[in-house]
Amino acid sequence: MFFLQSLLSGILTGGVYALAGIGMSLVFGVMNISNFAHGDLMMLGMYLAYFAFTLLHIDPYLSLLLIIPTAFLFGFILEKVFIHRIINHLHQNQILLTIGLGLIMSNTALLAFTSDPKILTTSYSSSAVHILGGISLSVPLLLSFVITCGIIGILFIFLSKTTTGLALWATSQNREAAQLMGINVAKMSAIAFGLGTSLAATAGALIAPTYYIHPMVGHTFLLKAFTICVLGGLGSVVGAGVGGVVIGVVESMSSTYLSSDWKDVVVFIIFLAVLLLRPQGLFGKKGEQ
Amino acid sequence: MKQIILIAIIAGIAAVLPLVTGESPYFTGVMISVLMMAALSSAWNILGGYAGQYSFGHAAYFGAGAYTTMILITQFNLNPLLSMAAGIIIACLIALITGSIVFRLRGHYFGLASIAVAEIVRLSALNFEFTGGAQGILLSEVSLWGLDLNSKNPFYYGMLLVLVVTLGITLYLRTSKTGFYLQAIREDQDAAASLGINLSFYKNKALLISASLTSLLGSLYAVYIRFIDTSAVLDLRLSIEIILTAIIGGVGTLWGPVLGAVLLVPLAEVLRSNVIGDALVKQGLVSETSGLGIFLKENLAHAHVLVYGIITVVCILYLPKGILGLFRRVK
Amino acid sequence: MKNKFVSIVAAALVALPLLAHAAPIKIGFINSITGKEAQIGENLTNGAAMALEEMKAKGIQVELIKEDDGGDPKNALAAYEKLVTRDGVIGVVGPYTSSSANVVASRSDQYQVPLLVPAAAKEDITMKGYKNVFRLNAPANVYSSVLMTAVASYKPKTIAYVYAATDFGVSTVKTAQENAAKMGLKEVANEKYQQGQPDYRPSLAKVKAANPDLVFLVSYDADAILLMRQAKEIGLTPKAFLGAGAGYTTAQFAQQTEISNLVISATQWTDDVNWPGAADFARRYKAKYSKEPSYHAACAYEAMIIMIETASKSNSAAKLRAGLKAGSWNGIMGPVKFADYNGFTNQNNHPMLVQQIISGKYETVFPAQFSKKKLVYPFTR
Amino acid sequence: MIQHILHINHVSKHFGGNVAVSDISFSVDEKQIFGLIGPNGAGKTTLFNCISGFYPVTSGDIIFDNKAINSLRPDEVCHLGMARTWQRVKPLGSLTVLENVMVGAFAITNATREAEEIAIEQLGSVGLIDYAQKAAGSLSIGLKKKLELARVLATRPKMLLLDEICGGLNHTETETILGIIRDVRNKGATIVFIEHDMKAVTAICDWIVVLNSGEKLAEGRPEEITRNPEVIAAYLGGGYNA
Repeated sequence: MFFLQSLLSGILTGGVYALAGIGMSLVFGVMNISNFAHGDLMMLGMYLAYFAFTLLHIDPYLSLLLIIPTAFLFGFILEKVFIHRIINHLHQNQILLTIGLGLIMSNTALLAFTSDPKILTTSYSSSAVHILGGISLSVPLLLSFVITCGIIGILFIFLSKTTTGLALWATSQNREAAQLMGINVAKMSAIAFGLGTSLAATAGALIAPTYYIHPMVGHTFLLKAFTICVLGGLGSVVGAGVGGVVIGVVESMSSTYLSSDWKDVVVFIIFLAVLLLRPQGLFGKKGEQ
Repeated sequence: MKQIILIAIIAGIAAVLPLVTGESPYFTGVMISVLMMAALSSAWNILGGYAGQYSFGHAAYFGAGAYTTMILITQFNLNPLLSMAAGIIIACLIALITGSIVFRLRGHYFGLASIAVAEIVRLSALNFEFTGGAQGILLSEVSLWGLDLNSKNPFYYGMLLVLVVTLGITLYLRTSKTGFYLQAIREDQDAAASLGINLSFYKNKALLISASLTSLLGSLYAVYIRFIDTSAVLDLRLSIEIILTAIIGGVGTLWGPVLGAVLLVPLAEVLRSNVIGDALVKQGLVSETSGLGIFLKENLAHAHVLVYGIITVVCILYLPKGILGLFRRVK
Repeated sequence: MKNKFVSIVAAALVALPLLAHAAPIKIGFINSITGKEAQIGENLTNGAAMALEEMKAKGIQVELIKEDDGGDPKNALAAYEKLVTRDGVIGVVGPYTSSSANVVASRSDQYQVPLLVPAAAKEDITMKGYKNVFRLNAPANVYSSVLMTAVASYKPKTIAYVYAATDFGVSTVKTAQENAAKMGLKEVANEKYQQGQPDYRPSLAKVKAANPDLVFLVSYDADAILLMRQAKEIGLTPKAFLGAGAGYTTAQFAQQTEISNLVISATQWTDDVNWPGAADFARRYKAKYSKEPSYHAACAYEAMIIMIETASKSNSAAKLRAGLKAGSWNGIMGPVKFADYNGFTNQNNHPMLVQQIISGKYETVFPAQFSKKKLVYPFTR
Repeated sequence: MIQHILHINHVSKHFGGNVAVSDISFSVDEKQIFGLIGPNGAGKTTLFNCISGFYPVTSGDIIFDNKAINSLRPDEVCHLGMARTWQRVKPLGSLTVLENVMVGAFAITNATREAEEIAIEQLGSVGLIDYAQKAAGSLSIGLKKKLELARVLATRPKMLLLDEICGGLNHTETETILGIIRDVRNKGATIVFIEHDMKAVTAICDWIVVLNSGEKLAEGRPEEITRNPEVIAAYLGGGYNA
């Protein structure tokens, strides 16, 4: 009973983590950049969902239709203005640039929205369905999970069936070869960053009804998203999806059977173990250093 | 040789500075922060700048020094100097464990793994009892050789000494085999290995030197401020501040980290204490009730991390070699 | 090159205070305007600003110099030293956080400039015998004792703790455990959590399985709302939820009626308490900032009133200290007197209040002499 | 009596399911100039990486100077007296040319001054002395190849592994490099070449091993190899186009 409750709630929470991880993994795969602003992009998604709900009275899940294109555009512009300039720089400079951009985003949000946490309360915010006598599943988390699965499905079809998707895929496999094949890799980078941003914002919007919204919230999810990426294999979409669920379950299980204050330690130890024993991740490309 | 003289001159100026400015705890306090950040950033620079191993987890060594020292002083009443030495040993142990994990990894993975290790150290300090957990450690009384440890001067000179030692080590490394080897590792690890460089030995050597100095600074800081908790000495923000200081000053150079600290720490203090806004209002240049006046007085202080972010982005995009690189180019 | 920078910086730091003209009497205010505690810091800023305005309106002129510590003790110390050595203040209100207050308090006897701590809860601050440290609010141990005294008459048998892994969280639960032992309460669950996590369900499920009479919570951020939402989801229904920490005392929390109804919390202040001017303060605060005042705002307001009143009658730090030590006040925080008792020095023996949320509104329910309503027990959904 | 300095004994290297090098054996004599040739993808560089310690072998033994070196790290192999260059040159870009060669020289000395002397001497011998203070990253490809050579020579190797040292060079540059290599051999070192362009090295080699698809195709003197029909077929059969 404990076990099932823990497992299911871990899987549901993990679904949202997965979405954050996939966005980061996509950016990493195509652009070979670790995006430290990813958590702050999630934060922006949360505020978008919040304002869509309070000002325009749009349900947070419905507001995704608005958030996805807005965030895509924002990411696209961000890439064109800043990120593309450092695409061939050292990793550490890329990391620091994205840290700088993240600081700018979170502190601008702090000036604009103040540090008061915002709570997005919908009619179903704290409702749950009960199954198997006693196991309760959060309604908003269930909805988020279903939407996440849908988005991952659409993304998968996009990457494997459309021309742009295949070009993205090719670029992530081998940037140089893709360029030789006539793929406009600069454009692919901008598209990947746009997609990554809109996935981050979507993850933010999905978590908003069950979480609180604060300018500095990105930090919490940044390290999780990295862990998920590494676990699944940097650059692997499917891997990140599975990685997210795994992390959700590990957290949930360690809170149940160990102690909730050590659960992050467990996650980081798994992270290091994966780096050492299987650096390409569970689903990563072979032979990568 | 020129550099040795330069270090001596600057150390000399810094050493007499408190005598010139007179007894001013505030000024000395800010200078202690400058010297500490300069030394931290220089110590990081040995590993990050020369060996090219960007550690994003140096707070772990700072915290190891701070915690070991505080625990030994408060619980075992050990002499502060011995406690600092013990701090170095603990930091080196953590460094060896870290090194054995992260130095097998390259590129993105190295940076991420160093964060993970530092977070494990932070969370452990937060969860264990003997570290004071979330309550931190408060030190009421400490004495050493009858020095007045309520005064700032012992810490000012202590930080200065560590900075000079760090710069001295950096200078020595730069002109010695180890320094050449570290730079070779930074430039190309495969080429370095093929030229007979034991990668893991030299990386660990750089890490141990860097971690020892960082730990020493953590110990000094702890005894100076007399209260530590995880958010003050083990936070990821500290690690990132150390890197940014080096980057903005000029990474992989002797004076870059020092320059970064000399510029950034006072800048942060000026923004924090809002002296610019206050001075403008007091001089009557800006009306206190005008929109600009209110912005300067109420909002500018909120913006100091924002300013950090902007400086970082500008530096990476336009001054990848830091501010020192700018001067070099002009020359 | 570098020495030039040093000298410029040195010159700037030396020159800046010269810009200040001689002003009447100066008071410092150290607060967390940025950083993790910025949200609570804003309440203190507002409360202090109202006090300053009112005193001005009464014709009492003081100059208030505001400093931000960003929640970092190092900055708090720099701020205090700037205030006392550069700006020449004769008294300082603040800092907000316990870690900052601890560090600054330990230096106050060295500089002999009194520090009035408005809202930091750590017991240590006034337990070290510092002559220049005064504290208005009740320390951490009172949070748990008042809450548990309030429900003692209902004879609960078991208790579970769910609390943030912070200094305040850990110290409050420690004193709660001592009180529980005295009351013969059995501890059935102890769940410490890291702030900012999205999922507390596994911890809450453990608590639910232990079926406690009392659930003692410490949260001081929006995670209070998260915890209570998830508690409702999994159907955790004890006889009472006891909330310590600011998370359970915000208007935002109360407005979440679905989850907050009947939650009991400890507070330093409420707007319906019968202390002089409390209701009036709440009204004016609401009119000015268009939100409910938190107890932090009230603490900062009263601390600032006391500081300004006393300072205006003193022209030196020594006289101010004597004035604080000798004086007594009776304002929105009730009777205030800085006394030495139970190992405390210059501690206001502030009676904390217990409030309960009834249909989205905080009602004072304990102690009886300060309250109009009666506690509702047991908790029902 | 001729001494074998390097034995390759039934060496195989697999990457997952791919066999890059399969059961290769040969020996290199002291002071020989030895050519390891084959079309692209023949496994030459993989074999080099195994010999120089960058890849562990899947099976087989590598004996250098009477010591098994299969399980040694690259730096240990270097200290035994075997130095290698890289097909894609690896200059230490932001160091000067002199400093690059000093890094090599530090393999045999701990003193900075001595390393500098060795480096200057070595730069002189490859004709790079005028570039000593230039950043290594700014050199042309021809000069970078010379720098690679000077850098490994500064480690005073008993044996040099040269991976396509002449690739991308014009005729004069190739001649200069080959001249330097002859000098080095005459001073007592053994040279192992990798080339995929047979013509470049046949003239200089004493002995040649030809690899194709990870296997040894032939070995012999240059004149024998150039006439060997299997070798010709391998090269014509797509090797040049691969």
